[in-house]
Amino acid sequence: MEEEKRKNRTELPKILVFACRWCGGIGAGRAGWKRLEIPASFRIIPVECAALVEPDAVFRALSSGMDGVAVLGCHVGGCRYNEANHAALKRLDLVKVLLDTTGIGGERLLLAFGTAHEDHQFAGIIRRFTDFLGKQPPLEPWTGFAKNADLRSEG
Amino acid sequence: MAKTVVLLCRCFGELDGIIALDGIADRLRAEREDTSVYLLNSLCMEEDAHRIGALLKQEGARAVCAGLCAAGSKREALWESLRNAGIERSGLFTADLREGCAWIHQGNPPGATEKAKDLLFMALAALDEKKASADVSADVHPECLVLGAGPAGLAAAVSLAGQGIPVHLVERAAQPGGMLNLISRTYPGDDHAKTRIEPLLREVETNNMIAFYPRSKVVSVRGFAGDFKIGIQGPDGTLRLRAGAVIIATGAGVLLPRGLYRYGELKQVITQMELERQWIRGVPDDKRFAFIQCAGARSPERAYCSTICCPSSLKNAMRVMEEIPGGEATIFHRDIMTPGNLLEAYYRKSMEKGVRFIRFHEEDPPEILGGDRVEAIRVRDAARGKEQVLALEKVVLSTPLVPNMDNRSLRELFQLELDSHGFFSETYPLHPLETRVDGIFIAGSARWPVSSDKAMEQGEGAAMKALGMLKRDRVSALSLSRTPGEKPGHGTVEERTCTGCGNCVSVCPFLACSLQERDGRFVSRVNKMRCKACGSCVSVCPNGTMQIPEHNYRMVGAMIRRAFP
Amino acid sequence: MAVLVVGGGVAGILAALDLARAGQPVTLAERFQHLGGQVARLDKIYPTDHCAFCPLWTDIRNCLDHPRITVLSSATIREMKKEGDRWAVRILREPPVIEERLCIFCGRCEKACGEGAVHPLLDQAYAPVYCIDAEKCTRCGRCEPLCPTKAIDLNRKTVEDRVVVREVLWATGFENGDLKPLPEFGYGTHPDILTALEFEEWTAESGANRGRIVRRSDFRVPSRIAFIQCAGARDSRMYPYCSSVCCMHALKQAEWVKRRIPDIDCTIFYTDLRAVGRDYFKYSMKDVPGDPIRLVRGRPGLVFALPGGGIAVKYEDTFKQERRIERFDLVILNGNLKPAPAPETGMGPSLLDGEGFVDTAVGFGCGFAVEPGDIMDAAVQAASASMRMIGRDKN
Amino acid sequence: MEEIRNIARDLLEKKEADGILALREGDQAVVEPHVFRDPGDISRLVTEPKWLFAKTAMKILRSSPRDFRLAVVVRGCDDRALVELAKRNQVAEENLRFIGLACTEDQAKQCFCERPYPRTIHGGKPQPGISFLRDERVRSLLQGDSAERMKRWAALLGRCIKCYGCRNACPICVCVPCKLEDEVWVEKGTLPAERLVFHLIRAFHLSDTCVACGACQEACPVSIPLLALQLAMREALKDRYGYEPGLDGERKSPILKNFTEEPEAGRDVPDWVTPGDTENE
Repeated sequence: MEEEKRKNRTELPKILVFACRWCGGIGAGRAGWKRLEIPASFRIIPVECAALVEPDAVFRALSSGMDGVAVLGCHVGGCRYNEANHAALKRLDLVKVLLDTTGIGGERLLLAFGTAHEDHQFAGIIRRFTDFLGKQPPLEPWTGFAKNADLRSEG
Repeated sequence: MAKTVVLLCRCFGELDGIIALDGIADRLRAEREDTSVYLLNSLCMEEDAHRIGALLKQEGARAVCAGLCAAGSKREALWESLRNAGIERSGLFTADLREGCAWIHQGNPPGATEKAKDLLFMALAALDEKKASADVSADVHPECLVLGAGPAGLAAAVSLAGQGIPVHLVERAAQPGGMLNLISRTYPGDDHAKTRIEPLLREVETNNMIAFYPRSKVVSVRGFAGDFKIGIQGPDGTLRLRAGAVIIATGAGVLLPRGLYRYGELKQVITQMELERQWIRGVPDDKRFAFIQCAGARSPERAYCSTICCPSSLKNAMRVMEEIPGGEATIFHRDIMTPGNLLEAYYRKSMEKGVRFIRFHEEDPPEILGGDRVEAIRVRDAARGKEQVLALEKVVLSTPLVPNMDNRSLRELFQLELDSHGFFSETYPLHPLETRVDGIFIAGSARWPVSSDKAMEQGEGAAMKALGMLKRDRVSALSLSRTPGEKPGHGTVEERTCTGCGNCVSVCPFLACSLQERDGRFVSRVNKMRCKACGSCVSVCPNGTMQIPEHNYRMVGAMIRRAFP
Repeated sequence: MAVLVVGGGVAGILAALDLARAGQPVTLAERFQHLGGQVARLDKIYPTDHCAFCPLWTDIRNCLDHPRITVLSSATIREMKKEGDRWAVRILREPPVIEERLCIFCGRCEKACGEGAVHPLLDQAYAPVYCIDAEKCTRCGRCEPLCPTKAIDLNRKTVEDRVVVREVLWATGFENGDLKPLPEFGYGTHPDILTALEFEEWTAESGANRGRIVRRSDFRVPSRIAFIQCAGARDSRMYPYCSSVCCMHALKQAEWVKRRIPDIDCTIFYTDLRAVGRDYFKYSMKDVPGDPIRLVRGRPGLVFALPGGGIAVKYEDTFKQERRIERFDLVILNGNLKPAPAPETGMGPSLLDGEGFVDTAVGFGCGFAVEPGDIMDAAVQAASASMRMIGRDKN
Repeated sequence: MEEIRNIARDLLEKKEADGILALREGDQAVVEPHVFRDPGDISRLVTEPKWLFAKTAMKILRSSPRDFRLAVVVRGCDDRALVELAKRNQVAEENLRFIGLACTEDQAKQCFCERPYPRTIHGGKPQPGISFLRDERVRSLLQGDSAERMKRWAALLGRCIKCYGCRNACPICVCVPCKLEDEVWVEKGTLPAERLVFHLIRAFHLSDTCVACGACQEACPVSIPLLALQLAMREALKDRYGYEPGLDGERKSPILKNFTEEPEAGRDVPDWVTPGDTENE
């Protein structure tokens, strides 16, 4: 069943990226200047700092049809806001635990810390994340309304 | 609802063949009646500014959604046109169509077009919810408070006074001068400490711009950059001062190496400071000196190099060679820390003068021999690998500078940051004299151990930074942002719904949030002057009471919903 | 009346900003086309381990936007004359062939150019612009008509500006000294013997190798890297002074090598490990992925390429008192920094002291031009120097 | 039970408390929560069945004068809940007196309670805690093949009828308005609820506050094992930071602090630069 799903999924996995304006945001632009080819299936929401990403927004995204969420922040030590990114990292790590518990898989939330200049790394992680999510089963039963099938399956 | 105008930049045909802009424009027009869409050849040239400005005026636009190139590219023209049309910066939302879309998806035009469409709809959705945070501003009080009248503090006070800024110079001791009162000479100039300090002291006495408060300390701090209200407790009661900026130059203490190298047991084992006092009284009568570096520094409990000990040992060793007939000086060190040109030259000079250097390992430090008095020292020379014993009369321990006791209380008062050793720490290497609180600057050994010369340099530097703050006529919350040219806004609380849980207070990296009691319950308040809009508070607020209007949760929700329709 | 800041590196930028914020009009003259100086070329800075340019970028932006600052880029000082209490300065500017204001970085010119003369101005700068390499350019004019914004003008004339200023602040910074005079380091004899700044650019995240650690000779990942400190510095034959940044620089580079490829083993040959700043000592003891960085006290006496590939380093470990020869794949020479020559000024040679540093008794200066130091020192000096400048005018 | 009554009685007699919040055996053997003010009534004070007073205590204190001192008969979870509420400034600790009551073995078993007794015990014998991982039903929900687990949870949460019982029963949930009522986060008018958002947001908001009282689970009309989610996160907090909610009123939640203030053992920060990443182009 999962196998079929995996096989007959045609479109690329949908990825939402929260990019800190100091690193991820600029990194994306630099990737463009270097004309790096990246799968066209991610959307960026620029944020002032990784700390501004609400965990609820991650759930919201997964629930409204994204296959994965990536949060890009600055290297530890490089945060412009007195290490606000530390606390963000801890919070989102706990989100991973929750996702793991419910079987969604914490890997669907990607935390990556870097700098604006690592544009090739930016392209790299987006590519790798896309490949990884491509191998994962899609998340239908979790999005939107419950299907009666699921209700019956538990009994 | 506010009239929104969509501006799409063709970027001189850069997007042609990858993103079908015309199709997207039609979709936009079809789905949203209230928006009018314009395709333009460019948005970044000067001549565009007027054209767009006129366009927005005639449309009566209140908000603009622009599809153009990545952030950090040329935006001046667009901003100018917005200004002409009387639209706030917060009324602009941009979608990165060139770098973030066309150029990274060149191989996949349909995908790129799809993405461009989504990005634009996301931007529009966000724009509908985007709000502007209310700015607050206050007059700058053009006076400066300088804490500590050591070399750094004095230099700062004098140079500010020279610029016509009234200075309140607060000193814990009865006399100004700080560490310079305790030492005899300064390196690398080898000039008398007195000659260095006296002009400054004279200035403090004569210049009526400087008010000197001896035996005083800070007891209360309120306010923000541009207008601090500070309570000073002196011998004759407390008084309240107002200052636009604060310079903290309280210096550092000196470690007493109890139990190290038999200090305190043998009276011939003294510290660098005791030797300095000796020089002030006159030439010491011992002949053979040993200087032991890193006594209590670069060790597990004090894992830092105190910077000044090596040069001051060189200084005193050379004086021994010069001024004491038949004097001998040996420096036992782990590394000689004389970076730069002046100090390195100083190091060479000392070698020419005949000062001996013996390197030892951290593992086997030199051992002092002798029963009731110092007779000799046994050391394993790390460079030659053989043990040797030197006869001598005096042992001088180079002990590190250690953070002042009152750094902690000052930290509490000014809500500053201390580093792992207890010194005041800066925000970023590029701004070494600035703290995480705007308008409060650090200089001298309170920041990090430095020589008196460097301390004065830092004092002047801090004075310059303070001057930059005090020369403003007004200070406003959004002008204190760390983001050039843009308005990141600041945290805003809906007091009605705040539960007062205090999450924001404990998470805020700038201590901008605080709890206040309102009719029996607590509510959070944001000091807008401190807030830098990092958003930590937003993401820990349990019920979304704390928001940054420029980036509120409704925007995020709307964008997420539009991301993949 | 305006003051002139010579040099648009960290020191220059910060000094200009400080002066302007205190109400003082400033003219900022930069030798190259871009602001940022040497820091803009660095990949990471210590001790934050974060990228060098992001924080600098903020200040460059503020500098360019500030109403009281006029920036003259790609400008050289021709002559300076003292006229009473002020300086008359002749400044020559070669306006870039591609005008920054107009270039939209579309890359049409780059594609068109057969000689590869067109390239992005600075890899780390944003917003990015193209520039034309004067040596390579054959002035064929193929790119000119292609530019959509008419930014390219192949026959731009040099402009001469005459500015009259009250004071001059020297922030001319440092440059890479040539190590050829010291044959024992074998610099130039083998592609895998390079200086620290070359290595920084070679392995930069945004550079040609996008952060991969490879040898210059065969693009293979090295297994052993040697960092040789005080190469040229603290050496009476070349630079008697200590460059004071090299130790931390080497530690930083070694750490980043480890962070990228943990099983490369790094050896630092040092004389004194001068980690004196805040938390620098801790930084020097930081633990890294893989084996720890090996610190050897001793100055290698000879570095030579081995016929079978690789480079031999002959040194004496002065702690173990043993002479050894080891084989390395990459050798990074550290410490050949010298103050960039201050242009001939009419101030006469007296401006510079014997070692080529600006004598602060004669003129105002900050940054490496005055004293070797890292970004923090430069920033402090910038602030204090600008204070002294405006101080002198008031009284 | 008797010792509890005695303590309650002389708290009132010695005027150390103005009221005792506990269960009262009313007429026709109805058991109801009640604030005893008169030592005479104490004879009607009962301790069973298990009852959570935290929120009630909070409401009473809010509606009564500032200096009102309330003594509460607390079990382990209730005690911890009050600590957490005090941490979040919902109750003032100086207004509270605790009369500790340890749960019986069965009760502890019933809610997989790891600490079935309050900080100070006045009544009952402290029973050993029971690790929830002993129960294989819970284990099957937390461990094993993720795809399987995903199915199970999908089905379990799919039963949700969005009655908000879990939220209302929770002794910690105090926010008004609640994010779960905001259509930005949770779609309105959909039944069953958007399970992922509804339940994960709820679970996460309590991640560093949950005292594992199991009230949400008891309140759930379609019996979703909500406690399991919370227990997983409690475990994570415990083994990463050695933090357990409700034990120490002084210690703030570790996820509100950065590394310098609250270091995390053996946690290295993910870089974009993954070691050995020599990806070409």
